[in-house]
Amino acid sequence: MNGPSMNGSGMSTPVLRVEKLRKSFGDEIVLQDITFSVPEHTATVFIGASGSGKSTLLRCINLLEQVDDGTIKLDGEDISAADVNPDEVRKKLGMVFQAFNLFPHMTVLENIILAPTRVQGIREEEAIAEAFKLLERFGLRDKADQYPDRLSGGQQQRVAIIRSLARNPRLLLLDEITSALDPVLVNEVLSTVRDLKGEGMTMVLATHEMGFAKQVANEVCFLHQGKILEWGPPEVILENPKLSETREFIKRVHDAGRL
Amino acid sequence: MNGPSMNGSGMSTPVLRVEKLRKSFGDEIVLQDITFSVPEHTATVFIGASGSGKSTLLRCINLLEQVDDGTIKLDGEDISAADVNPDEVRKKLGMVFQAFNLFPHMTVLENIILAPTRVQGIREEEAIAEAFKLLERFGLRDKADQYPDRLSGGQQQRVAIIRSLARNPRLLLLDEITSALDPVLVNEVLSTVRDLKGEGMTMVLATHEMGFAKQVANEVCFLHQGKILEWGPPEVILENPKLSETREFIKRVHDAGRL
Amino acid sequence: SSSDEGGSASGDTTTCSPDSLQTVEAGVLTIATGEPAYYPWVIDDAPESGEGFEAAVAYAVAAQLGYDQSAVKWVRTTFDAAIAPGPKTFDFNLQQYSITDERKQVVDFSSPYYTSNQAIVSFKGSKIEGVTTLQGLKDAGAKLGAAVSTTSLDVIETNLGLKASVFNDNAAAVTALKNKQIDGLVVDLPTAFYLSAVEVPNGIIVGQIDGSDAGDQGFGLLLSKDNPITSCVSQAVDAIRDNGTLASITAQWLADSAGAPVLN
Amino acid sequence: MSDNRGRGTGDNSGSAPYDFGGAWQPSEIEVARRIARKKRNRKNALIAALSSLLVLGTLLVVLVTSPGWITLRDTFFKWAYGFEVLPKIILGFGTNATLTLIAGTSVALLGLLIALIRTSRSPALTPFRFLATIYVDVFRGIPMLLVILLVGFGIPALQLKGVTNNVLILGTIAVIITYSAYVAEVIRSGILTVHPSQRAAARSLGLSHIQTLRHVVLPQALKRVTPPLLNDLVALIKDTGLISILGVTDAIRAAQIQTAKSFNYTPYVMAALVFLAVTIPLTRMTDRMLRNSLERQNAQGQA
Amino acid sequence: MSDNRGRGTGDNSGSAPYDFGGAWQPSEIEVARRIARKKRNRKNALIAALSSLLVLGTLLVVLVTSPGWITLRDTFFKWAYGFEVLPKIILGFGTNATLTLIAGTSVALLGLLIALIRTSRSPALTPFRFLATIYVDVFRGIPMLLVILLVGFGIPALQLKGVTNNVLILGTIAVIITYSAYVAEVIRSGILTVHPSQRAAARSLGLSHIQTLRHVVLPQALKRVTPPLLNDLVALIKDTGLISILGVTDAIRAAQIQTAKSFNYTPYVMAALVFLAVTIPLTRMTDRMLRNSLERQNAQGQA
Ligand SMILES: Nc1ncnc2c1ncn2[C@@H]1O[C@H](COP(=O)(O)OP(=O)(O)OP(=O)(O)O)[C@@H](O)[C@H]1O
Ligand SMILES: Nc1ncnc2c1ncn2[C@@H]1O[C@H](COP(=O)(O)OP(=O)(O)OP(=O)(O)O)[C@@H](O)[C@H]1O
Ligand SMILES: [Mg+2]
Ligand SMILES: [Mg+2]
Repeated sequence: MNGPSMNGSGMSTPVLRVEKLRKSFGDEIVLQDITFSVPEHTATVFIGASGSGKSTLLRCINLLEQVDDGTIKLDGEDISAADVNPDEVRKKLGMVFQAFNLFPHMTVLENIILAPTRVQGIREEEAIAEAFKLLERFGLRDKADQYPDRLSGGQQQRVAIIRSLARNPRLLLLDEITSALDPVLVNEVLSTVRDLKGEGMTMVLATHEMGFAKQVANEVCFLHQGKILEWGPPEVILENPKLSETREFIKRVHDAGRL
Repeated sequence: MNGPSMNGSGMSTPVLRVEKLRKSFGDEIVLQDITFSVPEHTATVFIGASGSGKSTLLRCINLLEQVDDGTIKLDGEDISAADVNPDEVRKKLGMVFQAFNLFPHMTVLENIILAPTRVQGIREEEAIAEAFKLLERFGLRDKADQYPDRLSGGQQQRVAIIRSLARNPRLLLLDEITSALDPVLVNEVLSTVRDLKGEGMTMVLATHEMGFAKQVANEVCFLHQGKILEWGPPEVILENPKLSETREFIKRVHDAGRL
Repeated sequence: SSSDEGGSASGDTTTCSPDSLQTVEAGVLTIATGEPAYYPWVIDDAPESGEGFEAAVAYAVAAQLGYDQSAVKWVRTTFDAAIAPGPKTFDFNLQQYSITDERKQVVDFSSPYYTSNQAIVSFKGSKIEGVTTLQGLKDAGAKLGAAVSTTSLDVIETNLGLKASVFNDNAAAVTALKNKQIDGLVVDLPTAFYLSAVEVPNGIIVGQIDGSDAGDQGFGLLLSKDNPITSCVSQAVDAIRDNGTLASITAQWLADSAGAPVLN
Repeated sequence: MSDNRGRGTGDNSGSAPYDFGGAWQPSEIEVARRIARKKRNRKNALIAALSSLLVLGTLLVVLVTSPGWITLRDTFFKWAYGFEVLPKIILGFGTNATLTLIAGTSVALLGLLIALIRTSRSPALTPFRFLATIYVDVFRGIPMLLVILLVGFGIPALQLKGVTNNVLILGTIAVIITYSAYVAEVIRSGILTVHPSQRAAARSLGLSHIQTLRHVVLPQALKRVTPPLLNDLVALIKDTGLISILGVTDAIRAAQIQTAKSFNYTPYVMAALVFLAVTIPLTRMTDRMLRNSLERQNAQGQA
Repeated sequence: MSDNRGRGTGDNSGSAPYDFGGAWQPSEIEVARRIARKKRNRKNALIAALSSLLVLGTLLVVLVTSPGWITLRDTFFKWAYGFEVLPKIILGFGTNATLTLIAGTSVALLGLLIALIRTSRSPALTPFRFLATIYVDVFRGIPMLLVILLVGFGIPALQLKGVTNNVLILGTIAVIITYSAYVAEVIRSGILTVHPSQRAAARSLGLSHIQTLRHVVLPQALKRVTPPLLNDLVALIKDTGLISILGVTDAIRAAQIQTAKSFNYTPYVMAALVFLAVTIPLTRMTDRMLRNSLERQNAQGQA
């Protein structure tokens, strides 16, 4: 079994290739036998119950957690190898955290321009101009000089998204970026993500938002107790899943009024 | 104008009565002319865009913020008066925060039993037994001895909900309790809240979840730029709103795939 | 006021002259004392004036070695700096250093320039007023104090067998005495005269402690270990003792020890 | 910019009086509430103030009417004498000030370095971490006096070529050695309080380890430990005087010399006043900065 | 409980080998990776260790071969003499230990009280806040020596009836006064780092102000400032000796007395060793507890 996105053969190297990944915390095995690929210009969406390991998977890809086993390849290069410099890897990765993780001692603007000016070496004025464009787009122009603590939950999440977008990464990892947003903004973010995909961005997302999965995903993976139980195009997984676990999950999602 | 839930006259004293409430931070007016009532055994749901002031309103009711003007009455008693003891008031109020605010130095179990044992004076064994019942119900039994930081986002939110439920408050304030939950759990929480209502609990909720609003609310209030623009039964507000702002908001929510 | 002619007759001055002595600063005799220097050892904390017992002794020794008054330079040191290993900033140091064999392993001493008993200072109405014997002090359960880095401390513990309260300096000890936190203060006899007369209200000298000079060999000039000039300095002290200069300096600056009763 | 120009442009949209149709007037209820609140606060504050005044006043009266008050006053607070010796003490304070400036900077840098080593997690740094731990344990645990003696007297005793035996330099080094151990621990505690998720976020943005420390961890860490750092700075100002055992005269030593002469403690009091004249404004300033920055950052202030 | 009994019950469901069909074996790739990682870490650690050893070794050689080494050794490290005086120093250390225990507890309580007053926000407490600020500023800023002199010599000088002139008691009070100012600031900084949302959550649960402090704020605050608190404890152990100016003999004074007799500094070194014998185990223990509790609490450890 080759896992998601490896059904076709002879394709060019995927941007991300995860193989037999395993991660445990103490006795608890959180991820097991995770194998999938993300070809260029596609989005892979992970769905699954709370605690199924979605955030942990994204953290592993970002090298924030050391895996117990398996390999992670970025553009064919094994980034889980022992001699890899995580800083170099992370320059190619963008990540938005489920808990935002904004820097409380910096204003919104400072949060956004930190990476562009320090990591990519963009001139400050340019970075600021770019930041204001994004702030404008997400309706936060007048919050530029506020500290994160003074923003509403949705506003904080939007700042976190802007912060990761400001870096033009090779692969974007998005962990439930819509969870604190109101539905209107979900739409806004959704279209932003769609735009990004249109521009050729490659993405891995974890979400509880089935609508989101349906509209953005090239492939949906259903994570259940640390394993990828089923995967395929969104139409199939979300509407016609094979396994009873997936069906059950999807059914309850529908019952909850989502999609 | 009497505001939501004051259309009928001669009713018995509502549990909560907010009148002409106003709150600003510095120059920014966050809430204005907020007037509404929550009769016993009912749920009032606030919807509105991010930053419209939902969390601030709940914080004001909980006396965590000092209002600039207006009155808040709990069971007819003016709790916004200068000589009120907030501790006494809060004993009657339960609150779940949008950002969970779990105590990081306590295990899940300790988080849950803190208030019952310290505030209500319940014996520890009893409180623990009660806590385990709730943990069981929310599928967190095996996380009882974990620290919050080790839980997934959804697990943390569930703990926060359990923590507030463990107190049997007179009025429950719930601030986007479902935002970090997966759809399956949204259902679970939804039914819990419905159960609570069935048991006679009075509630004020802020949510982005229209399905939630529809199923639980006796009355839905649409908050727009710090004002209650429109209110009424969920069928009306969610399906047949009068004002264009409300219509616009609801439409975009539908577009976002929610409800 | 120091004697200038007295010692120049001594035959040793040929080898012990400013030209041949390896002093810290060539041609200059650098003498150290404490800061502040106390009455009656130095008057008004101004050793340059030559007033006060130790100031006078210093100039007498200098003269004996062939340094005139202008070739004497005074520096101040702390107790710790005086006894520290390594190079010293002075040729000799005098601030009532008692000579002991133990100390001689670390520094050089000249032969002694003064020997005195230790004495107990107290105040009228204290519980040791009128005590006439050492046993009497013990019986009274006297609480005695002394300044650290003096041999008075030893005297309390060895000669009297009492536990001493140790203070940084005499100022602190006197304050404790005034507060009646201690019953008596042990110092060398000259200091005792001064303290009882000037600093302690209703001060008295209970008595000298008999034999308290036996443990040590009096006050000596302190020099760094194996200092080549030690013998010359010692000879100079011996010379001024032999020619009577020391006796006249003592008579001029120190009260007669006979004024205090001896406790046996 | 005049009032008129601003109108109608987006820039002005935050200005409350314009947006909400005329300046807002608090309702009667609110006015009454504010008055009641102010009244109660004032009343409580008054009670607190009076009770403190009463206690302090009683103490003062007991003090002044006690049989020994005159003696005490003459021993500790003989102002005429105090002002006489003040110049000498201020001169001595020059030593404290100079040493504090020099030692302070070095202590900050060395302490920071040690704290960073101790909070590092790379297994490769284990030996350094081990050494840093020993360093802190040892130099914090032994009396500074001994360090000063060892460095100030011991090093010259070695008679090494090319090594200074200037007591000021050696004494300063001794002070730096001891205080960097203290400061390292303070900074370390600050670093430990920054939640790991902050590092995770910074590293994910591509910031290197050093950049993460510089821009994310340390700014938060140092702000949190400002009060204990100030503690150490104030203690440093005073403790630089310990090198007076090497023969340097600082403010306290100057006072001690005077006291030893006069058997009067007023010089110490004058020295204390000189220290306070420097440390209190310093403390107040830092405190205000800290409070402002906390207030700007943290919402939910009043709970 | 035997193995068999556990099978099949819900209790056992967390045990990985059972759930996942046989014990898991790391793949070849993982094994290679672990070896490579270990190798690299070991190599780097070795380099670090060697370079530190080299530096320390060089220093040691320079020290031992220097012309003055014998003098220095005989002055500071004459072990035979050191052991001779050790009993006296240990006797003196009894004073430090006793005073630390007594003063330490009082300092903790008083420091906590002052920190709570200073971090309170109620307008009614303004006068107390003001007094607390003055207290900290003054007693932290003036040399402890003076406080000890004022209390230890000043109070007896007042000749008040019923007031002790026992130097031990008065000295302890002086130590408490000074150190509580320091400790108050440390605790305050800890309290300030607890995010206001934690208070908000606790108050919302119905906890009173005191309960919030006791169960939510202080446990977090104190843990965060453990290293600087330990700093102060270690400093306290040493500084209790300052009351020796009142005539009490502590470990350092005992050493000083011996040094004054023999003109040899080894007693100071012995005193330092006695201090270290107490402070290092204390520090190591606290550090381990702190690390454990942080590790248990914080996820995302390695970023
Ligand atoms: N540092 C840690 N130590 C121990 N257990 C952990 C740690 N981090 C995560 N876990 C556990 O791993 C499991 C997976 O967590 P993860 O955050 O990946 O879930 P998730 O799929 O993102 O859930 P959610 O949708 O609720 O965010 C959870 O049961 C969690 O308790
Ligand atoms: N302490 C504060 N200082 C300044 N502004 C604040 C503060 N708290 C909240 N605000 C502002 O008040 C407005 C309302 O915030 P609030 O958190 O009530 O919104 P919300 O409706 O809950 O939004 P969301 O759905 O995103 O949680 C926001 O614009 C926010 O920036
Ligand atoms: Mg997650
Ligand atoms: Mg909100």
